[in-house]
Amino acid sequence: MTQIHVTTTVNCDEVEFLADPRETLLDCLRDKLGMTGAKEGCGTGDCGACSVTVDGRLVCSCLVLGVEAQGKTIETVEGIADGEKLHPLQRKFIQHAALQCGICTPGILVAAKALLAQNPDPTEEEVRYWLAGNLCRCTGYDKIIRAVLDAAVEMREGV
Amino acid sequence: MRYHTPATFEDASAIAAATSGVTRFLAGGTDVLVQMRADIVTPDDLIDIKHIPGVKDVVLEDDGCWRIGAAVAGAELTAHAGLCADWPGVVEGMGLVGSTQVQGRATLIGNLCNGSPAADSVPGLAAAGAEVSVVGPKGARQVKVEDIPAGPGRTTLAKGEVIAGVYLPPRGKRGGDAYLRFIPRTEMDIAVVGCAVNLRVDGDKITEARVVLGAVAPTIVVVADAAKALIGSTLDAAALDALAAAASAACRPINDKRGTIAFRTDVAGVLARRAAKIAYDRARGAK
Amino acid sequence: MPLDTKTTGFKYIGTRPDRPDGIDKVTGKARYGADAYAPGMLHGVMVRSPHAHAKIKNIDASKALALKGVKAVVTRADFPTGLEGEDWNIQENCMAGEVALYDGHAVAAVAATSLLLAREAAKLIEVDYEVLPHVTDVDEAMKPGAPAIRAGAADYSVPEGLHPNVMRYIEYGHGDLEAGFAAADLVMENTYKTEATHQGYIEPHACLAQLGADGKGEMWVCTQGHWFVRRMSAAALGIDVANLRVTPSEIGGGFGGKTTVFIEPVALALSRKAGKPVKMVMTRSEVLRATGPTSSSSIDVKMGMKKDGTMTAAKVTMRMQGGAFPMAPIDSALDCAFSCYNIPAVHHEGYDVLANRPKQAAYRAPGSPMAAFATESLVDEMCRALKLDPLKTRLQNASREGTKASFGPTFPRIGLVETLEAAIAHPHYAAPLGPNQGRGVASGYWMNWGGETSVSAALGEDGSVTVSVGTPDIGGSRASMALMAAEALGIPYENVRVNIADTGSLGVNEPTHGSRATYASGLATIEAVKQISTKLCQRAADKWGIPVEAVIWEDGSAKPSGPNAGEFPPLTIGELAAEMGGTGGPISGHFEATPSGHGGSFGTHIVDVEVDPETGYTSVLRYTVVQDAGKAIHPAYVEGQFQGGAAQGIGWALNEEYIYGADGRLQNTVFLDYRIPVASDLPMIDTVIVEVPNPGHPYGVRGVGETGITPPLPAVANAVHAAAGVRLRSLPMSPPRILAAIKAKG
Amino acid sequence: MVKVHLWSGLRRFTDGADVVEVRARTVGEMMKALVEAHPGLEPVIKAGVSVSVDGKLIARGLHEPVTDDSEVFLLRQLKGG
Repeated sequence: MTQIHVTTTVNCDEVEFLADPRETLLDCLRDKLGMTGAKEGCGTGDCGACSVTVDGRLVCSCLVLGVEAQGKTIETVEGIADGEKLHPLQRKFIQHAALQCGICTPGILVAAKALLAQNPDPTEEEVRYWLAGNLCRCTGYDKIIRAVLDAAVEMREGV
Repeated sequence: MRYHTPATFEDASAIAAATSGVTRFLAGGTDVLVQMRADIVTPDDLIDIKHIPGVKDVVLEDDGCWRIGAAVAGAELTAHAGLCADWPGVVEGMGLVGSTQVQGRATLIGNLCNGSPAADSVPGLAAAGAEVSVVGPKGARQVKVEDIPAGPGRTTLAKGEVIAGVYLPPRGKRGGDAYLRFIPRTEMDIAVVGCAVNLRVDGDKITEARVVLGAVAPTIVVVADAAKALIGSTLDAAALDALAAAASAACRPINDKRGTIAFRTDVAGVLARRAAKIAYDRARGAK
Repeated sequence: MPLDTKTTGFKYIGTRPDRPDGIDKVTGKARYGADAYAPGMLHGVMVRSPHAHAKIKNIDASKALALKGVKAVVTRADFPTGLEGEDWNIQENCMAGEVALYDGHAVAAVAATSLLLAREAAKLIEVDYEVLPHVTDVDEAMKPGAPAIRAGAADYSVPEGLHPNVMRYIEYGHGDLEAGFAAADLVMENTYKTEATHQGYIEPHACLAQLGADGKGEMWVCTQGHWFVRRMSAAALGIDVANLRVTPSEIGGGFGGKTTVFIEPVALALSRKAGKPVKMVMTRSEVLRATGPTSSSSIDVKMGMKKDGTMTAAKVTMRMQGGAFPMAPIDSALDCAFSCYNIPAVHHEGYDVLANRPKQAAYRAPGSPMAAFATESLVDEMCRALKLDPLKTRLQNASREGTKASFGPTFPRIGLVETLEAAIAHPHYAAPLGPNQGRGVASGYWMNWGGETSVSAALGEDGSVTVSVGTPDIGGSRASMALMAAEALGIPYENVRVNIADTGSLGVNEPTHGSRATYASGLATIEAVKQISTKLCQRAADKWGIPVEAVIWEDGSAKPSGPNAGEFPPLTIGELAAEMGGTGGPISGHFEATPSGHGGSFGTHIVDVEVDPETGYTSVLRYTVVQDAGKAIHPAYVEGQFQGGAAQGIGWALNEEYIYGADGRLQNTVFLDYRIPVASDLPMIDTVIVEVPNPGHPYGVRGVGETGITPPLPAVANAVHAAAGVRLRSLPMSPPRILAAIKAKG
Repeated sequence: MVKVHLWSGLRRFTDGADVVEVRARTVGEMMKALVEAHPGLEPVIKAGVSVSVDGKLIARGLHEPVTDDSEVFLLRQLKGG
């Protein structure tokens, strides 16, 4: 197979990898760059566990080819915290017990961060619809929604 | 699999025309990648059209026409205030496709070319009277949206033909459109029934109408009788009854994992009523 | 086993500290099943049957093996023969022998240097099938003429004359049934059906396996129980359990579905043949087609009730298919069917039936939700007919301490009455409803479990403590263990580190299943750390030169106590630990048992729905869970269990189902069509934690994980009836079914 | 004698009796005595049963005491999720 050389920026670092054009961005992040924070729950864009942003736009990395990442800017769950300092969403998720098994958590954090970037004061309904593509089977979503709304308050108040 | 990034639609078309294997055009990829993953299709040539200039444009032409590029994602349409003001039904149809994440990638033309009778954006486009520009080995042509689907998973496009853009006609005065679909959840489903209504009013009276159903036949259905039921009426109870009856009568659905014949037939009428009311209110509220 | 019990005056129990693994799980660092890599690793891919039932005539792997980079192909011929009972069932399910028994049944597997190559190679393996007649519905599978899936495999319990697909038959009860029905003012009888559902964990099964020609192996795997994985895999491959070391990864949900093996023995077999580590990760459609969904069921229930609501007699017959293998959960389904009520005469009958579907696995309170759907729907129908309040009628008949349970024994202290009283008093129960809205209630039960448990605790040189448990943490159990250890030792929560130990580090542990982790591993943790404090008291006594009987452990310190103890300043755990090397050596504690004092947990749910009369669409408007936790160690994670169970139950009630085509193939193999609830489908889920301490646990813990999925099925059905005036006796209550019922009513 | 309650399906192995009496001081002795008195029960017990003694479910504790006054039920072994 002919592999294609890809140069891209992931969480502020420039990285390079060789990708078979059949491989998804998720495959490349996990298997070539060792960034296993994004998870594959379905491979068909139905569960959101592989959520990342590409040039600021929220996508499922299982529905993007690795070769499409050329020249793009990608952010993953590994880039949410500022070094050792957790992002408010991360702190609120722990505080509210918004994760049980934790497999959907990376994708939900990436998606929630994208939501708050464009809508700092969402309603409960807006959070629920924005996150409808992020399946969670453990929590019934209650504590997730509360954690996102609480993080939004903290981020608005700039605490 | 070979991956191509042509710089023009003519080049894209030439690659597709020249190969003897399976080709797929890649825009948002939300169908193509799923099919690749499920081993339904493994293309020999994958032609990424996103490097072609203009594919991300949403432009209001001088004549009032909207031109939408082949790689404009759903989220970009939803964020476009001017387009939403003119064609809210078209935008809400596209906006219902998949999750927030899918909206970041999925495109109108991808939704159309996937050939699903349940594609949420297609009834709205057809109701609006939209056309697409097709580039192929024999040159370019304009085609009505409703003439593209040929049956589940099939289109009328010839080998080597690729769609470069969508054209929505000028909205004009006192027009309104709406799209509703039925799914058993609130999100993340394929339409069991979809219905788009586009109409124009003069005062309270409907002067023009188009009604298009999705997911009730092998392709979308433009229901002329349903439009007739609306034209000349003030959307009174009799008109709504006639509309619902015409919509239900136009259904040729199947029993499948997503719904039954009886259910689809009933709900087509229900959605037609509801969508017509929204479109009517929008038209009367419009400038 | 005498337990030092304590039910009040806690310092740490009942607080809500951050979970110890929280940071790893919000930063993407936590390593799950598919996150492991090994040098020289190959990728394994399964070849699966496209037929519901087919004889495997020949398998030709030559084209696959001819590809450069393909290192091994295994079929059933690579596994030992001669297994019996459940060992054989598991081996047969992991890799078909002579016959593929369901759509998706594994028939071969290939390992190659890349995943893309392995997938390509799998497509080149040619399998010659002779398609056989199939059956997927439980009632059809029992009819004369249905294809016999494994003739002659029925056990001792099956009476003559039944279809050979009936594997087991159960019958039991007590009291005079006829007299009970005769004494009733109203007798009602109905048939209910539930479709199979899937646990729907978001993490597909994954493992990284290495097995040498010498029979020594290692495995990294996402599982609820790595000792189970070790035993089942070793049996399937004919190797000694001690030679296989299994390390559990973090686990992305299980709900019972990860208490058995599917790919693990196959990955080991590929590794043995290729001489390299092999990683296997299922796709979502493999998970749905070929892991362990629930049984589907068909249930007859008959009940007698007096005008005042007194239940006089009840009878249930359950038919369940558990796939092409025995062990559908008829037993627990029947035991739970009438467990909420004190009924003088009850009778139970159950049929365990084969069908051409995947081998069912446990799913959260296996069997109980189906039984509750039938019995709690019928109770609601009878309350409607007699114009009785459904919660008060339940309370009037509720099981309590001393009641002879429907399944035989006498109930010890249980908390159903308390949950019903709390539900009746809850503002939700009296809140107003709008048009097309309705309210439903239902109760449910799960008996919970103790199971084999082994825990070690070791004191560090600074006074901190490491606890090693064998129950994987699926929903915050590390936090619960740390709280119990902190409470028992009187040291800060942060000074306890809880690890999930591999199979080489502890005695046998059953999985995190049966709602047992916080109960059983918690009990063992408390006992293990108490051994540490006992030893520390001895060290302090030696130092002070007083008898150990004169030393007590309090607030993390040894203190002299009693008339002859003398006056010494307390010695803290840190001071004693710093010196332990010179005062007698390392200090640790260990406890193992199969604790049997697990207390059952009852719950009562209230739900409001709105049904669109034109489309049959049901939206859930408000939901309240009331459940007995015995004692909530970390209340936030107890609430989480309640909410998660309710959400899964709502999905089961409304939209989740296995849909088989006429060809016997599963039609909905992706999350798009296997419709689990999404965030916008649900309201906030209110919780009320009732605490009726379990005398069988030092701090009163009852398992809480499973009960919560039991009431939602009937509660939603009862609410739909209240909202739309139609009774749905088949699940799921999808919009086409509800609309058809509304139309039929006219 | 300890009175052991069986589920009805086992009657065929006990000459129709739902309750059988055996001499035993522990659960282990009771199981042994049951099989001696009713050999047909052996495969059932071997396949795995639970015993409820005074409302407490004993899965595998053969040393657990039973007395003539104990309420003893033989139950099918259950498995959770």
